Amino acid sequence: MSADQIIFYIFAAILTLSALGVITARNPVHAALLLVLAFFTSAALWLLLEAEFLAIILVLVYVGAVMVLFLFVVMMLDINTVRLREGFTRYLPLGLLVALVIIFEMALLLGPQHFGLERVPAPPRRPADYSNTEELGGVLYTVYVYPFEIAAAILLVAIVSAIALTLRKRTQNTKYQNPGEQVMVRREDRVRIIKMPAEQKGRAE
Amino acid sequence: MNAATHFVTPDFLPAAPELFVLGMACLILAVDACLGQARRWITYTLSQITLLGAALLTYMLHQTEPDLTFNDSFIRDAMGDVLKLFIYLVTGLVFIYSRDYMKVRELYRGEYFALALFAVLGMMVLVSAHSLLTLYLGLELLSLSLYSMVALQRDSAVASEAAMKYFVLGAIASGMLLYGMSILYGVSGSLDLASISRGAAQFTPGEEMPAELPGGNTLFIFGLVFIIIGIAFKLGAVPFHMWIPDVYHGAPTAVTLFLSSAPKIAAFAMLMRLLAEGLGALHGEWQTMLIILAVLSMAAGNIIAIAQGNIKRMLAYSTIAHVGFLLLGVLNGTLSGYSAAMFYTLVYALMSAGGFGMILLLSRAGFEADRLEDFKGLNQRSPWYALMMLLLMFSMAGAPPTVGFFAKLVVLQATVEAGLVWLAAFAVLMSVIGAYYYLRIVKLMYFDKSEHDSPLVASRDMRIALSLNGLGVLALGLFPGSLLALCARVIGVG
Amino acid sequence: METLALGVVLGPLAGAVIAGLFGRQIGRAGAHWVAIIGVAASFVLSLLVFKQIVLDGAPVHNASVYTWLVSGGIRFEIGFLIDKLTALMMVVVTFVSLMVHVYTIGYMRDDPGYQRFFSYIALFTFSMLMLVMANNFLQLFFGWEAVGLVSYLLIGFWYRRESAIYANLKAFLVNRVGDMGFLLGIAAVLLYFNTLDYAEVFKAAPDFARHTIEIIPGYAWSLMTVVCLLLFIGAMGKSAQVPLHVWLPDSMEGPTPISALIHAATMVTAGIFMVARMSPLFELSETVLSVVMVIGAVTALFMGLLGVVQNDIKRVVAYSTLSQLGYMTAALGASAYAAGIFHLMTHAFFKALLFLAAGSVIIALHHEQDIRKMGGLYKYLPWTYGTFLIGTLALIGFPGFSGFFSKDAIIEAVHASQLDGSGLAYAAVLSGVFVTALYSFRLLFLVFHTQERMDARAREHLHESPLVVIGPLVLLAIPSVIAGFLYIGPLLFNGFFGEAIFVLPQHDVLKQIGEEFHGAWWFLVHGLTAWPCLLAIAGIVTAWLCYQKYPQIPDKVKNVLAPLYRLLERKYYFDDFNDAVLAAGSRALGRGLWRGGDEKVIDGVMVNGTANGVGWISTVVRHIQSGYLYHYAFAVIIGLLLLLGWPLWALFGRAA
Amino acid sequence: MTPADFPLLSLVIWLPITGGLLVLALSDKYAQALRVLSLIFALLTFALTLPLYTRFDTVGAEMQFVELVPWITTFNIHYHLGVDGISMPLILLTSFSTVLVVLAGWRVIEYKLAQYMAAFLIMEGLMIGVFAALDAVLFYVFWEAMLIPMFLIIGIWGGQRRVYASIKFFLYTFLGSVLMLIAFLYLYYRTDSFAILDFHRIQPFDLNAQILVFLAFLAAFAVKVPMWPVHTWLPDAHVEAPTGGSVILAAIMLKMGAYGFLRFSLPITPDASAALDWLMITLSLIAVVYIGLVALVQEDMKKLIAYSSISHMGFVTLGFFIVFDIFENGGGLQGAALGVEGGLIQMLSHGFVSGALFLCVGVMYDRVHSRNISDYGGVVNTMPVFASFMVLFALANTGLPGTSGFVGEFMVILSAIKANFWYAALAATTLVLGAAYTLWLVKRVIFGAVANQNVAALQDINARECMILALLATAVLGLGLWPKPVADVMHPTVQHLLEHISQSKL
Amino acid sequence: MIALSDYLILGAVLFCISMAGIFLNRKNVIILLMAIELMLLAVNMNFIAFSHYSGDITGQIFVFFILTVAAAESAIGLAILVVLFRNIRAINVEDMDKLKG
Repeated sequence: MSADQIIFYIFAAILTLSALGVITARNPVHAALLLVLAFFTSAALWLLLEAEFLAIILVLVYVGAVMVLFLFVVMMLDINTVRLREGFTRYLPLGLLVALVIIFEMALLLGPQHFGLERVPAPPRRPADYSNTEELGGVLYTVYVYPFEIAAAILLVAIVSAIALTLRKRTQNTKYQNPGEQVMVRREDRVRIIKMPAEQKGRAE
Repeated sequence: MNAATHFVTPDFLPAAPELFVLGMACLILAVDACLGQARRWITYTLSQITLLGAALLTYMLHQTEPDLTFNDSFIRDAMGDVLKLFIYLVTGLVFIYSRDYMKVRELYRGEYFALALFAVLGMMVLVSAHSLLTLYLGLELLSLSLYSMVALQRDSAVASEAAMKYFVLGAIASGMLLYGMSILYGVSGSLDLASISRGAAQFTPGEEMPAELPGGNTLFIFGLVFIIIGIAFKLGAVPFHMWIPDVYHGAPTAVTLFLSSAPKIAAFAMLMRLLAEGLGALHGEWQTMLIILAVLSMAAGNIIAIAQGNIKRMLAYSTIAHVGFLLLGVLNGTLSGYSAAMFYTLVYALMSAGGFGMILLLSRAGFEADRLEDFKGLNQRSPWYALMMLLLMFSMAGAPPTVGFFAKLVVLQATVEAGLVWLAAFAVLMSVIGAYYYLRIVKLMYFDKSEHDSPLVASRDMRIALSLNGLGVLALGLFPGSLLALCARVIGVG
Repeated sequence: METLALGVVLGPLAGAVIAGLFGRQIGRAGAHWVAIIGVAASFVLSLLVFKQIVLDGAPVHNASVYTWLVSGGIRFEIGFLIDKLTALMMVVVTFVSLMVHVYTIGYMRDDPGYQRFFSYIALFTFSMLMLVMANNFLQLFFGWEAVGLVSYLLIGFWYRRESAIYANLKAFLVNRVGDMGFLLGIAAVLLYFNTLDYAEVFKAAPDFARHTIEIIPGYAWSLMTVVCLLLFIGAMGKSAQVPLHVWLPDSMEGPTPISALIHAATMVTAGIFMVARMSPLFELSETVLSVVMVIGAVTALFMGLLGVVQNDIKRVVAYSTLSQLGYMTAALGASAYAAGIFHLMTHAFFKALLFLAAGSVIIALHHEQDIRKMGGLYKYLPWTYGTFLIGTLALIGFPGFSGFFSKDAIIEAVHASQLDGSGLAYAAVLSGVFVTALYSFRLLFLVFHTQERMDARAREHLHESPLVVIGPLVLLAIPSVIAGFLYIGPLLFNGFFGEAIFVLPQHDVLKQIGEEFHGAWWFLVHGLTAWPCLLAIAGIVTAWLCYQKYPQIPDKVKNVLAPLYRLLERKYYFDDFNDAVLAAGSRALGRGLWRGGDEKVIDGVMVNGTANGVGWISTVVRHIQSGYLYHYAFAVIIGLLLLLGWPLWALFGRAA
Repeated sequence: MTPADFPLLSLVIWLPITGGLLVLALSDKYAQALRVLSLIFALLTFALTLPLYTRFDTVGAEMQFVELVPWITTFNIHYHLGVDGISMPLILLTSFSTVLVVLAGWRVIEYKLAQYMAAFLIMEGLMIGVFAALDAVLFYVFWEAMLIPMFLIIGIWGGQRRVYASIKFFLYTFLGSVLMLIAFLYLYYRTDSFAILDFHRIQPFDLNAQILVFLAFLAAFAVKVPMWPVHTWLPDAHVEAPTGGSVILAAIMLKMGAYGFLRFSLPITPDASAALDWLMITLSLIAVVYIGLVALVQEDMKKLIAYSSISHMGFVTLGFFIVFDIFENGGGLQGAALGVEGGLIQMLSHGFVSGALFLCVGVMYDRVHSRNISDYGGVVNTMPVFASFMVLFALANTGLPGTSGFVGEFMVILSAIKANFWYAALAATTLVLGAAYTLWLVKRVIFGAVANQNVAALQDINARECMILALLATAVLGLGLWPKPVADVMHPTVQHLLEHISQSKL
Repeated sequence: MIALSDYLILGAVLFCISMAGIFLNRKNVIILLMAIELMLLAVNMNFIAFSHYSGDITGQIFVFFILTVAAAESAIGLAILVVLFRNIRAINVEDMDKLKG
């Protein structure tokens, strides 16, 4: 059992468990954090696969941006987490069954008899001076310029729609200052002298 | 090893329409930002100009033999051009129909047009995708725009619910599609459709494993399953149809109109690119799956539609049924079958645009004409539009002399040619069930007295477009030859 | 000849059309003149034809007028066959018809439907002539149905009367039952002879004598028996033989001239004529001949019995008609076709006479027909009485009168016949004579003698009928007396009909009779001592005793033989059976098939059942669309499993 | 006269349709103009169909007045028209009935008059198209398109249960025809052509396939004829439809099913027809007897006539499908021809008679607004002229010699006995049953004393109605007294057809 | 040495977990979104594994784009979520049942 195998299995285990945690978590915040953990571990696994750039991206973009966004939303919409688990257990057996069946089917197809080492030998290690980032960058802006453009469009759409959906012009229940009026104000607008009889004691209460 | 060193600048010309639409969409965003509600018509006009310009470009670039560019990740071929032209056409109709409706609902905003144009761009990318990557990106561009368009009516609970459901299910579907793509990539070692089909060509049923492809045979089928799920979801084939009724029902009718028409053309293109071009060699494998989907779709769509009281929902189920028919054309796996399916798709897009257009015509400020009863006595209120709706409904039911009949005819012909007479018989029986609920609308329009006989108010261009739409359904029914020939030509029959 | 024949038929047709379509314009007088001229012309022409054919012995005329239809290689023609039989029938028909036309002027004087009536009877004359002059089965059927139609229209002439429109419907339907058989018979003829032309069929007939047909697989029947039976069913309908006789008594709802013309003299004898016409076929099947004879005899006796208990003057005459038709039929069965035709002719005269006389009585009593309200009329209506008496005597076959010769000939023929059932038939026809005499004289006494039972108001209006009524009576009375004496010789025994009627030698009873026949006088004298004559006398005496002398006897008899009396009164329960079983039954069946079959099973279960089923399924299935995202997701997963099954099968199933 | 290559058929198809569209464009305000215009178009069409008969060549059996233009090249579909001795008389019947229908709706229809007239004119064109089409797809297009106006006619101008009736009508017929469409597609798959005459030439054609195709056709045609047990749409449709609709339904639409049997079922699948003729004969006889009994107990005049139509159409199908038994029994082509031509003449006659009877009911309905027999009685007292017409048509309905009703039944019975005595015997029961239900109707409606004040208040028919009925009466009597000219037209075609189907395709 | 199959099975497991999550989760839409992220993660795992073992960079490119799109996707998803929350004051899956039948 070589070192990286051990590493793989450890990380794989953590990844699986955290994934399970995500879908079973009582509290969405926990779920989000577990998802972060899952991303970290898979980033580690990708490093094993010599995909350094993507591993970094995963951490930076996902953990740094997306998950923060998730947490932000979770916090913003304060959801009562009391009745979060109802019905979960009732459907758990069915869910597990289905999941296991599918896993079994997939494992049958993806298992070692197709993709074992003897069929697909592990590629040799890259030389030390190999830069995954450089290689990606090299093709990204040349060969994949067209997909890149589309990706840009997609992000634009995301921005536009995010704004279009969430931005609300606060018209009715928000107050703005109007300096002009403040300057033009006169005494009568502010104070009115009224005569009223002196109060008897004990009236105030 | 480094592709950058021997890199040649790709030929951008074939993608000119895409680039034009992209540019215009950005322009519209910018312009619209500094327009008041009063001058929103500028946005509208610009959008129409965009479509027009794209159409011109597509037409000018049109030629029979395909161009590949961007390292073969982009293809411009005859089928793609025709599909794109129809996408422009239908979207143009959508803009015309939805304008009045949006105005009275404070939805008449730049985002609507911008997002719609981005969706169009996504469709175009999808249509002319020649690698899994571009295909995926096009699909996402389309879907994301649609998700947010559905939610555009921010104060509507049902709209946002619909958007949420659409989003979640759509995400699942694209996840499945991606998974399938990853498998395909794994077994064929490439994202390029051409090389994938080369890999699939070595596919040999019977013996389990060709030499050079790890996992070979079965892995191809394995990936195929997920790919088909992705396609089926986009088309809305049972059992991946669940989003359609809710989304069509919940979304603002103008958006439903858009959802139900143009994207179906794109979905057909996706089907063609993946199944016909990419995995055509696996035809024997996916035929069975498509049969399952087709049978389920036709049955569920037609039967459930009967019970609907909301016409948007009813048309949603009828969409599902139509998808079943569309698949009939494809599953033969022959060029004539593909062209039949293409014809069906284009015709369906037109009919559906017209159908929802009628709902928009009947809707007024604060009143959604989406209950069946709202069509009562239309013949008294406006015989002309009653006639248009009649044509559309009979066309959807597949009754001559409307074009809907020929659409059904050609796909059934493909089915019979495939030796699946039983399937054809099943299909027509289902279409009889379907005829019932289309008839019900005609019955409401012609046989019943109207509840509110306020005259129909609509802008002139809408009236003209709608009439042309209805008459077109009839005219195409009388002379379907040219369109059929066109489909046959671009698919490359004969 | 051609033109002559055409003239004969077209005369009445023209009259009918003009009187029918332009009745309003030409008025009443116009109508009856048109009709009468038409019929008179055709009578004269018929006489000419008769002279040429019979007296000058011109060749038989057989030619087609026009081709009705050519199909399946068969030419369906409309044409005339005029031989002696036809000529005789033409004369009889046109003569009686003419009489009736004239008589009608008086009888229908103040009826609103005057023109309509004339158009009808003229039309009837036309149809009857088409029938008798036909030279092929098709045209025969044409006339056959046409006379049926006119009788339908005329029975229902007074369409306001419920009883009348009931009677005409009944008459039409019963006739249709007969026609069904008739049509099938024609079809059978066509099937084997591949032509409908008399001449060709008769020529080919002997070749088929031995031919058999399997209607029910495994049972070979003689073709001729089948064909003739079917044809005879038709005859039974038209000529009101048991059990298809039920329509005739009811048909008396029609105006009396109709009863005389159609339901006594001519139409009802169409069956007799047809069988005689078809003699070349009937001769080939002894079975059918026996059937015909027995049915005829039965009708003759039992319908006569019914006459005894009737109280409506016309119905009594009607039942006598039935019984006389029975005699004719019996004669046919005995192969004594000539005798049948002979009796047909004499009967036409005296029965028409009787009806018209009865009609005259009815006029005098202002359309009162119940004999219990009559009596002692002879002093008011002398002419009518005289003619009626003549008719009655002729009817009962009183020696010397026409009926005597024809009926005795028939009885002799039946007696001489060797066929199965001839004994039974002989007994029946013989006893029939007594019965005939009984009811005829019962009628005579009750109407003209006995004390007057009509009410006072009716009495003072009593007076003899006008000339247009009396004239025909007299003109009909003459042949009623002498026709028999004159024609028995030539008609029966001198081979008058020649090749028109074909009789196998072994059947030729008339030939046997003819051997000891030495002229009419001899026949008359010989007849005086024969059974029939004595029975007739006996009948008269009985009638005199029961109704003139001791009127209380009948009631006694009635009480003694109550069941028998009821049986007669209910007319052997034929009508009750038809109404309760056939009519009601078919209606019930129809209603059952409609409500049960059409509405419940086909519509309820199959059609709407399916529709509702689909609707129900849809309302149920739509709940799959639960609205919950996780169900949708689950559907996707199910779909995934569904499709994933496929590659697994590819992996293992294919390998295995 | 028209030159040989003149597109006469196209003209008579498209002229009324154009007329219909023109009328549709006209507003209901100009009611009188509408009526006149419609009448002009109907008459013009009728006039133009006459040359079809006068210039018809009765020698050859091949199609005449043929027009052949490519329509949909990708599927080798042509705009292919032509008539033979079978279809030509039916076309005349169509144009003739349309004239009557337009006249019949003259004063009666007020609501949406334009749409009413347009519907009938358009339908006329489509129906003529059905009879003239020689290309399966073209045929199908006309066949189906025709349902739409009929659906609207029943639904818009119909009676109380019109919605049920119209939808039932549409779905019933639609269900039948779609299966026929499958058959077409299969045959196209066999021949690579949609030309009906090419279908006829499929050789060899194994029995199972033939039977399936035959059943598919049966589904379409049996519903249209209609044959038991798929007849239940007809009574509803007839009862609810306005008079004109009933007339067209009875006079022409029912004929299309029978026409289909001759044009498709028999020649394309002769062996299947021979194998299944027992079924067809049984159904036909059931129609004659069962339906006859059902008609006996109807309380609604239109329903009664509707059922009698079914019963009479039973004769048509009987006449068509006894041919094989006749072949077996050595009756030969000649014997079979009698039955087929009998069926054809029965079709024409039924077109006139049932049409006339429905018009008569319409005449009464317009005055009393009831179709129940019980609401009538003694109509003759107040409407003598009408009554005489009604009685005439009733008698024609009972198949009285001298009227058209007799000819067909007579011929069919004569040839049925060639097949089997009992076929003829059962068919002949119609003499009694037909007379029973028809004349009982007459007795209850026409004869008798005046039943109620409605009847007492009746006005006799006016000149227009009288003209309509007189036209029909002449047709009925003419065909009854001298059917030869009509039958002669059919001989060559029928002969050719029978020769064709007497050869096995196995 | 780690076999390709190990990575693939890991991906499969993740994939199934995410699907199970979507199916099991009846309360919180946010967790649905997270499950979708998991699904994409599984896919990415596959791509990278394949690309590594076939020594072909394209897979990684694809992953790069998937990540981009996923980011955009979650942004839109959350935006819709916010809109939904504003409308129905809840993000429980079971409260999204206005549209059904």
